[in-house]
Amino acid sequence: MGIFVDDDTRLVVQGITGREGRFHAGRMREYGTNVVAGVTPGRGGVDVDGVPVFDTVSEAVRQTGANASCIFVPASAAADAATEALAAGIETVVCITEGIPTLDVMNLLDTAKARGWRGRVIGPNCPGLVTCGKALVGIMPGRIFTPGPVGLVSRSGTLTYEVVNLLTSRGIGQSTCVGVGGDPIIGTNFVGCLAEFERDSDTRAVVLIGEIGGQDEEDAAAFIRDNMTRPVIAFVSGRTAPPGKRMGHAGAIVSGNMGTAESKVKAFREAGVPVADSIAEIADLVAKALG
Amino acid sequence: MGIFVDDDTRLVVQGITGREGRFHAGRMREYGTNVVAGVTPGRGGVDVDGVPVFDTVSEAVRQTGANASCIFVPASAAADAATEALAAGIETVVCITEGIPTLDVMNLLDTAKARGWRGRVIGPNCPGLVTCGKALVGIMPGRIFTPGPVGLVSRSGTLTYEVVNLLTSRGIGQSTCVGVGGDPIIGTNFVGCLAEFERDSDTRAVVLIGEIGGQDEEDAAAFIRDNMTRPVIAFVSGRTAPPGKRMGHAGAIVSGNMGTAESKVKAFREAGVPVADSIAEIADLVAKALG
Amino acid sequence: MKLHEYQAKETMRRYGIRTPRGEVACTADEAGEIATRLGCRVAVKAQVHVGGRGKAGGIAIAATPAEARVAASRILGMSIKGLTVTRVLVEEAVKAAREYYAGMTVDRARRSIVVMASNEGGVDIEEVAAWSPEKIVQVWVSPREGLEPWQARSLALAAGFDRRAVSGAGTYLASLFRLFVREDASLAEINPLMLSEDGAVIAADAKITIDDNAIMRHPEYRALSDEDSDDELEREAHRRGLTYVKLDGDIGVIGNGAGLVMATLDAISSQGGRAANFLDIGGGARADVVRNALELILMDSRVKAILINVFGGITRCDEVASGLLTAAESVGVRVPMVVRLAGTREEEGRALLRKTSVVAAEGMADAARQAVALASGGVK
Amino acid sequence: MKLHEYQAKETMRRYGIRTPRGEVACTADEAGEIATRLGCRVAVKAQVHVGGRGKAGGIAIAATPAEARVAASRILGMSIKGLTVTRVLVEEAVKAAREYYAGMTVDRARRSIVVMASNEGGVDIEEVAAWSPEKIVQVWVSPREGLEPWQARSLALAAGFDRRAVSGAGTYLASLFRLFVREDASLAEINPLMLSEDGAVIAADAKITIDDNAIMRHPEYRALSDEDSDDELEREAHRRGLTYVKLDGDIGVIGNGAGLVMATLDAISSQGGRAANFLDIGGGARADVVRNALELILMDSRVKAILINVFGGITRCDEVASGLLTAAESVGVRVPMVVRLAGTREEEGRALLRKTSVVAAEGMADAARQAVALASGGVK
Repeated sequence: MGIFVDDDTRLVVQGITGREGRFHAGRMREYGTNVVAGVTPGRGGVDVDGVPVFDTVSEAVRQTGANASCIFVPASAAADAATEALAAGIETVVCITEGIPTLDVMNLLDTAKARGWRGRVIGPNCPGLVTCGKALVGIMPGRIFTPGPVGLVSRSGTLTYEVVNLLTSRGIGQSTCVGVGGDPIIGTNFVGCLAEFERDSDTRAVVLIGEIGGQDEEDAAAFIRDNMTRPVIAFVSGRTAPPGKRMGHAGAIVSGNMGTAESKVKAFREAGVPVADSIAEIADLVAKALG
Repeated sequence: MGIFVDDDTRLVVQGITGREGRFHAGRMREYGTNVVAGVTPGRGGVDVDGVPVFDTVSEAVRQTGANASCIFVPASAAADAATEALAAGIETVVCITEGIPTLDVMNLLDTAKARGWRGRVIGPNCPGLVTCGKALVGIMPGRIFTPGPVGLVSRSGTLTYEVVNLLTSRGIGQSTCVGVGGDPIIGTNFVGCLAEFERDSDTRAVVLIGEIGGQDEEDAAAFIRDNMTRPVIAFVSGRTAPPGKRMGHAGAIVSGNMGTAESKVKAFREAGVPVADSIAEIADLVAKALG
Repeated sequence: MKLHEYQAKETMRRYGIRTPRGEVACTADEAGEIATRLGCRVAVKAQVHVGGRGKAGGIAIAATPAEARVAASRILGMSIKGLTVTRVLVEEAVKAAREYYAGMTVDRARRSIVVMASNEGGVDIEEVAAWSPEKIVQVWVSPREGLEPWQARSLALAAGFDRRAVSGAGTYLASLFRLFVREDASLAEINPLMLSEDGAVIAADAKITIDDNAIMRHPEYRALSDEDSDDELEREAHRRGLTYVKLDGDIGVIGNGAGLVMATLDAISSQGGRAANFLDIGGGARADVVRNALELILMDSRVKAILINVFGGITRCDEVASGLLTAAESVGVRVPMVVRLAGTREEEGRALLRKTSVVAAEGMADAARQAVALASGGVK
Repeated sequence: MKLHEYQAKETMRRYGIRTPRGEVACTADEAGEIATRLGCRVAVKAQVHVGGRGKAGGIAIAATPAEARVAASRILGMSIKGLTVTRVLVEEAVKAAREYYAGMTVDRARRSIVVMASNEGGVDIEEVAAWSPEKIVQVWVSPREGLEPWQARSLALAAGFDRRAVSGAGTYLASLFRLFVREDASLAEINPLMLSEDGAVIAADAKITIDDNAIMRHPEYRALSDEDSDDELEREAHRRGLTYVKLDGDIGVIGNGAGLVMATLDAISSQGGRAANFLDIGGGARADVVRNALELILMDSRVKAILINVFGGITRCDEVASGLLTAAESVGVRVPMVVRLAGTREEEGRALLRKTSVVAAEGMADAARQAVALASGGVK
């Protein structure tokens, strides 16, 4: 089990002929992900390290039965690539690309909704996800993960690795770890992941790593309070960030009274969700939750 | 009976506070049309010759039960006004305004379709329509019409009057006369009107006045051949117009081999529709058809 | 209004579509200077609103600036299908590996934009449509939906574009669609869309027509539109705000309503004559508008008779008749004038005209017959 | 990036939104000349990216060009919340009958654009939202759908705008929405949207923020964005392509990944220290990027210690460690440097650092503690 990707995942890598795409396609295969195809418009017919390349995603789907996609194309073309993947019937589209204009992402998601495409987008500007021991889709470093009962969802990449590394070093394995992405508008937010974790038989507890900006953490707190039976441990970074400044992530910005770390911590506490004060404390709280 | 408008029509005049709107509102009331409201944004609360004015069409509909609209607003705002009318639930929107950008009209009709609004647009760039003795909506000269069995549909204004005048002078009355408009994209085309005439118990024969440009006449010929029991008499103007030139109407332009008078006349003849060679001949053919 | 090739290419460049480097010249010297600046083989191309300029000798390739000068001095001033060349575009000559067609226009029947691609580039697309319609692939796209590069790439693949051109063609078609919508075009074409020998995708020729109804919201085209026509009388009509088209006969025609005027031209033709123009003065027949129209018609030295065909609708025919007479008198008409009135109180209107030098006709056919007779009888 | 008021107004004018006539001045003389040209009462307004400039004395009304000169010479060079005023906008002073708010921004949760109108204009909209949320009416509109004038008029009516303002406000909101989409804005506000005493609707103040991710496709903003920040170090970071935010402490921070760097700042704060900056060098830790970042940090004279926090993911910690050392050596670091490595082969990485002057920390809390101690101990 795990969520979103697993043994049944048949992955197409969009932008596989680029430097990043090729490198990470190799890493993903190394981890055991079933990479069945690549797509680069105009390069159909070649192969990259043995993976066949197609001009379009729909061709890749037809020829290889791909059901998931990982996108490594430049920011100016990435939303278009994601739309193509959804239109071709891909179920899980993981968009790694950083720096996509916000309105392009808005249009992508709005178009998908208007046309009734059923696929899900993870990201953009995300490190991807890993269902431990089964499939890695994205750019996360595979060797830090170890299978186990803890689901993890985060807006940050390296902070996720940090926490996973810590959990693994404490002997606590993971079911699926998802980086939802650091942009203001993302395809799958905390609530979308939490709902899946709640249904997942492999997941016994969840770690949520939030940060300043937006209100996804507040929404997550309400969802946990109302819908979740599995314990959730939260962490929020950016408590000392000044308002009005974009802290690396386009989504990590406090505007006025909106999106502060205080508001998020308060929401979690009020929903009965334990909040770790430091990264180190996360592992303690998880250990306690697992009992 | 008649089509589109009749005794039950409750008309709102959009742009009633303008010179044209006010003048023609008066003419329409003179003819007997039930003008229940006017709309001019920012002028709600005043009245024009006793007709109450509202800021929005939806307010006018709420207050007066209006079910049809006639638009006299400038070209830059007319498509917006028509969209507003359709959104407010108006059933028949007659857009007199000339010179609306084609893409605005395309957007208007596409939006209506996408949102499932049920109203119909007549025009733009049209003289409106008259159901003789019941309601006149638009700018046609009321005194030339006389009730009777002939439906008329035309892409031209004065040519319609010419034909109506001729019919009336020959003692042949009309059921409804519709000017569908001279623009490349119009809300209701020949086929839309013919289908209604075919259902209308007051109409025993139909005169169709086409012109060069587009393929509405060809489509009408096919429709008549396949679906109509009532006789139709056709006339096509612009036989001597050179290709590539816009003959007054934005829609009256022959491009390449498309939209020539020959093609249209041929289509009618092949569908068994008599085509008059001159305006005068129209009356003869109608008299013959009525028997 | 049609944009010239060089204007269309400027517009396309603003939307990120690559075109050959080039500039427009009005003299041979300028053409030579541009060729020097470009520093490569150039094409010298006549800028006229007419097809077939290549066959007519309006395009030349020049290897050196001197050759470009010579070519430009030959092409400038030449006449192509009756139009005099006043400008040439001097641009980088690109060597094509393949030539495609990419374009879009308003589809009236479907009330949508039809986007087309074909691997038969560089030739008249209407010829292709007539003889090998299967070689054109089409999709219909509403402005609301928009055309995205991935959809355009599928279109290019379906049309049989070379793989190397697919990515560029997809991007350019999507950009061209954005241009179409934002600039209010009614036609936008790249023909040929060229795949160059070094693998670049380039708009080698460009056509854009802007919707006349939308020029009001594009100030940059408003200036151009005054000089849109190649004909002086049409330009004068535009300045006077009149809806006028020049034709090749000798009977000046004025009427109210486009359909009525077209029917009048047809009636003249049925009587064996030929109209000198189309001129629609719109609803009613106010004396000042008629006067304006008459003045314009009289500037046309070919005109040997005038036919005025007016339907009196809301305005009654007797009022129309006195308006016409006032206007005709103040202009001083030098050729015979036939007036035909129809509509409310047409008898009364006709009676008013009978006392004057104006010929009052009984019907449209009668009016056309008299005008044709008078025109062939020569100037009064 | 935020546009200055005068830039935002220029942009709005391109979309047909009326603003007061005005120009920007960098000297008092220029301000006087502009006031002379305008020939009316003018407002002289400081152009700084900060709220509350009015209360701080950054806005003055001048009845004559001489008064405008005086006002400009007072405002130019003044400091508002730490920012020095280098430009003033001199514009027609319009007398307001009413003041409204009209604006739109990205709604992250709804993944849509939220369009807002309020009859509480001229004050901070967030204050209104906090204290009288019922006075703001909102609609959510996707870029695909677009906001049309009739919808915007309904919004203005619902917000309680005066009837006289409804038509203009509707048109301007629709134009502002088009601007928002075409210019890739993340915020566009007219506050106040003024109904003048003579019944005109005017954008009296204007705010536009452009999505940083979209600047690549707007060349006209690319030039502005280099000088977007009011801080020299931030401008330098932008030139170096670094993701940097200046903070008010004395510990220079470098890390890979935005979340990790934010957590590092929090850890420093927990230990009683204050970071001098946020600096994210992204994935891995290539020596050239680290070097570039170190050089920037060392330009900040406030920095008394440096904390580098890197997670070695695909790149192993021992490789990261040698990259860091190479970079630090080539730059020549003058303050104590604490490095904390985590991830694959972190032990090996830490071992490599131990032989150097760099302080190798055991964990994030430890690293923060050591950096705080070293910073308060002063420069080595």
